[in-house]
Amino acid sequence: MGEDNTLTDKIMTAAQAVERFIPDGAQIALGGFTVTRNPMAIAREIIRAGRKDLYLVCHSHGQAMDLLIGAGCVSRLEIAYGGTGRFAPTCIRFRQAVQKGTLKIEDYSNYQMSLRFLAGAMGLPFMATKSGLETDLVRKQGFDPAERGQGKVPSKKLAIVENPFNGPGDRVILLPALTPDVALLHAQYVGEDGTVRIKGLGFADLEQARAADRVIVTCEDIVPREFIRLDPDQNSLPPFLVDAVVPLKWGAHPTACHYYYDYDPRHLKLYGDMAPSDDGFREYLEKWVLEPESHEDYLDRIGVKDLLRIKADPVLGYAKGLDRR
Amino acid sequence: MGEDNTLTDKIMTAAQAVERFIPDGAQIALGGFTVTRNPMAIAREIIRAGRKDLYLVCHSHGQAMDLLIGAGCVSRLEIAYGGTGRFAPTCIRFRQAVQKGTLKIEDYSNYQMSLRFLAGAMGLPFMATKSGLETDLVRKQGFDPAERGQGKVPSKKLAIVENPFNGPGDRVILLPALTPDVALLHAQYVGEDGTVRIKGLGFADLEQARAADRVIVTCEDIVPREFIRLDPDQNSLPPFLVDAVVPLKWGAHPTACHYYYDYDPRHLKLYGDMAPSDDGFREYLEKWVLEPESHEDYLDRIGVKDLLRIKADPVLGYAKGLDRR
Amino acid sequence: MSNYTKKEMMALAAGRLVRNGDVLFAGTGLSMLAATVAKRVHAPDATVFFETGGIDPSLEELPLAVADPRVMVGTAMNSGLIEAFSILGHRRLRSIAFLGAAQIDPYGNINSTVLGGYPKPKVRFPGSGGACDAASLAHAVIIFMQHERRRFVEQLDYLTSPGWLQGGDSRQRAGFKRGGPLAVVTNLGIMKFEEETKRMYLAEVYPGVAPEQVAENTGFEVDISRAVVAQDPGEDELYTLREKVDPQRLILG
Amino acid sequence: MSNYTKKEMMALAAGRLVRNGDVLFAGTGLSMLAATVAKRVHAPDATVFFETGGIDPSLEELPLAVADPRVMVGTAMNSGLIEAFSILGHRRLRSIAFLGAAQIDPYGNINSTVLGGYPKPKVRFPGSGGACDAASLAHAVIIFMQHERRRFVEQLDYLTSPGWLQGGDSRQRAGFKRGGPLAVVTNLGIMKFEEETKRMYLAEVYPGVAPEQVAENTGFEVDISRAVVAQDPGEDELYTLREKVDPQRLILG
Repeated sequence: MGEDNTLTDKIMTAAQAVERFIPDGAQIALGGFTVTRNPMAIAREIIRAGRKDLYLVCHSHGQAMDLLIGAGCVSRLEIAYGGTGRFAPTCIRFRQAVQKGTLKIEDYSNYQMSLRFLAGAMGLPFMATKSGLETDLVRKQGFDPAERGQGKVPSKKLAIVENPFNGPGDRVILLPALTPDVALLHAQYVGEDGTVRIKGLGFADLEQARAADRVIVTCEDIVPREFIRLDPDQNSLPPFLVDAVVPLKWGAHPTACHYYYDYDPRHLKLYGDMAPSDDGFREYLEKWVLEPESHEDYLDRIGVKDLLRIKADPVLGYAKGLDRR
Repeated sequence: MGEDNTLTDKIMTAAQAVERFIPDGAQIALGGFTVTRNPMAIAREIIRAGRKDLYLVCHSHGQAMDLLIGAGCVSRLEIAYGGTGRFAPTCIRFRQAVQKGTLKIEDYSNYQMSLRFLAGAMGLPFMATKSGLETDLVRKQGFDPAERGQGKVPSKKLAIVENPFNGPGDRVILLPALTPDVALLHAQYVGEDGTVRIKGLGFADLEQARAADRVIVTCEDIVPREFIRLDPDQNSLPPFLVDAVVPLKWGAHPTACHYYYDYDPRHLKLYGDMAPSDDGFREYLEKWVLEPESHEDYLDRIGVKDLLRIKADPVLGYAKGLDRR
Repeated sequence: MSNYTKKEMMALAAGRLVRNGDVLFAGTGLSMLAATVAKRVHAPDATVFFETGGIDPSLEELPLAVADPRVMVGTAMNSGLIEAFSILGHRRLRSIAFLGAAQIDPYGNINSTVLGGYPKPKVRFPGSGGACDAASLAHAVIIFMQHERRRFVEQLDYLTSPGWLQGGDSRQRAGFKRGGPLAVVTNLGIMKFEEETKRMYLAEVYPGVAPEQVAENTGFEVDISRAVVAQDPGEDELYTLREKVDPQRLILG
Repeated sequence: MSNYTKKEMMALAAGRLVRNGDVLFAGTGLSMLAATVAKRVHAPDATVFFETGGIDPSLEELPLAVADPRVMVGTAMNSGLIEAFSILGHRRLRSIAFLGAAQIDPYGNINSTVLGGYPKPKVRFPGSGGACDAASLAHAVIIFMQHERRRFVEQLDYLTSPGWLQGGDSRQRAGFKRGGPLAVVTNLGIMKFEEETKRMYLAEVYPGVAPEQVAENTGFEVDISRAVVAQDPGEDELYTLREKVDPQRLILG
């Protein structure tokens, strides 16, 4: 069965995927986590396409989020964490945008955001947890009350109720489900049948994809149907939950893609040096996002030497002994 | 790291595992689903040990559940489905016990039970769904109100509340989390480090194990640490969530264990023929549970011919062309 | 005499209701046949999946239960119950669930739990399993029934799985965003539900069955005035069902 | 002059609080060092795991972030956030979380979100990440801080992660079943919390640090009367930390 499920209608370029599935104002869940499997090539395409007013919903995000915010594509953000480890303990353009007040922001914790994605994935209206009771995550609202319930903005940030299964006074936090317009993720493999396989940690990518209306997957390789279906225990998403498949080798660079390449410490450091000043950030955008005529041109600018430096050891899955200082 | 995590303290016999972790009255989550990966060898051991008043919490269960109920080990049951496909569209001793009123029973649906296990696994007090609104699953209670809140019996079967994120009138069902005393599951592999790997469908085994206080894993094979850790994407449970590991080849017989053996149609039919009458069931128990001096003796009674008949094709994972009529 | 059995007709009649691209939630028995034959005959891009978590298996041999190892082979993905029910209820998918039942009422609500009282009944059936979830969450439901008065009843002994509830817009008012039974496929014909009232009526009878036969075997009043005769199974349909789907006649009998 | 740095002392001091068999929730930086060195020196059966889902990695090279590919290698299991936080909060596990913060108050509540107002602050930090969850759900929490008056404050600008709340039994009354900060490990010493009041006091100062130095660098009143001098790092501890855990001195600097 499924012999006729092919990728024909789903394979497209990054530009086509952005054109077709990401309108201005879309609510987007970014896949990956800080320095790994960020959907970087799609993020760069979104910037080139000049998308505005995007509404990002994230747990812990780094490079793709910071680039999109810096480029002015994002007006609203629900988030738990913005940083890329030692390369930027707090994401640079994110930090500035929040401090300038140019970004509408709402803070949650990582578990809270993950539970909200999971609720969306499972078709549940909300999730109940005690994580965060008595904190300012619960007490302080970021979004304007007038915006509540409009578009994808939840009618309440959260609700505190009594647990009906326990005695009075046992309070729990209810967190509204997230159902993003689009989920973006970068995977190692997509089968010819459209099946997705992520190697290494999945983070909350699968919950995000299952919760979303549309799913765009960039991938390192398209692999034969027989390969992807030989051990289906390892697969991550079925074909019918994927709308666009964009084959893009090194598509997560400068973040890592397990078994393919490590994060690129030199490029992340370069970004860290340029991004703090408005001029530096604009120069970065010009050189690494706007000028490259294609993804291959972008990779050419990185250069073979740096690409090989971060190429993964085939057994360990990262670049053994890579200078990361 | 983890070089010192060994199985030494956890490997034991079925008898030791039952003795140590399953007292009378324990709330038990059975792994597997109808005709696959039922923890049969442990179920037979529980019967031999004469355990009473067990409280089973199940989604769709079959052979192990029916045997435990028939042997009089179970006094309370929360369940969505009792059957083994065409071998017993309704589980035989289960049906009789319910009709005689010798079993306290509460009905839920499969998703409801799975969500309750997932809530327990994630440390959440309850789950919210619309599945089941306006049905008798919601309206009719099986347990006596006087027993509510005692031991592991939930204070309420469920609660119907308004969704605080929507307008009034949007009702949802809240389902209380399950946190069983013990989860039993049968896996293909356990690593020398205690890591568990299930091949094929996991059903809700992992949610059940993560929700439980104690976890007993029977397995076909103990495999080297290097093997189980070479591709950890495939693993199912970390060592620290497992309390007892019982190596038992063919431990799920007569239910199937993917890549090892198929279900045993002849034995399931034999059970279907004997179980309906009290005498027949007693005879079955004698011959297949009480008399065998060991698990190997049980397998001897099945006989090599039948064991080979159901041995799995190494590529397909089931017995190709097996006569299942 | 027709050259096919009632079971064959039921599997094919239900299968015809499937559209290409649908996501099919199949149980054991007839529903497995209906989903599989539909995919092989006219809906190649449909996906068959199981509540146990097996998604789009190759089905080279017919599974006898939803946990049969045969639902885990050649799949796009092996997952678990949580993922399967998430797919079933996914708002962007046209998920079609095939269900069976012991009793059905005029609005397509069904009982697969007990006859008599609860919790101590006269007869105990297996219970909801995933049926209540499918009936609550799927895009649409197709129900298989033996057409007998004692099964088509005015009042269920136990409402396991919600259909159109009390008819009209009661399902929507109860809070279900979509779904409801599309058809009831019996050994006599195909029942559908009126647009407004959501009450069951006879839409098609199988060749050789009189509409009155349906009325006689239905325990509540049923409109048989609009019944047309169902199309005979085609050669290709029968060939596929018999030779490809269930060559061992495990379910066809 | 000591033959070790403050960072080394902090990592080792925190590591000493770990018991064999603990399940260690490690973040980036110092917490990664503390968890790893503890496991290698005195708690071989402890398990290091990450909120990203990597459980018990081999850590042959030091990860620089919790999503670093180095947390996915040689693991017992690669999962995701949902599974990791489930483990963190599992009632049967002694989970110890290591956290850092921008501000801390006398009851061990911490701020890693903003200085100034919210949502438009003077300074924005990365945010909770999993810190609020760890502080809410873990068996116990160990906090790393730079000991400065502006960081040890009477009143947080934003309460990201719950400690002992207002002290006494307020944490329990708020609905947390367990947890709370065990210690605050700073560049000057180790702060603990009084049994009854749950207010922070100075438990240990590092060799060469005067207790008064701690009081001067704490922005609220702190009891320094019970302070003892912490044990110098042992040769084996330093060797393991320097040669096995962070030979590239990526975090040790």
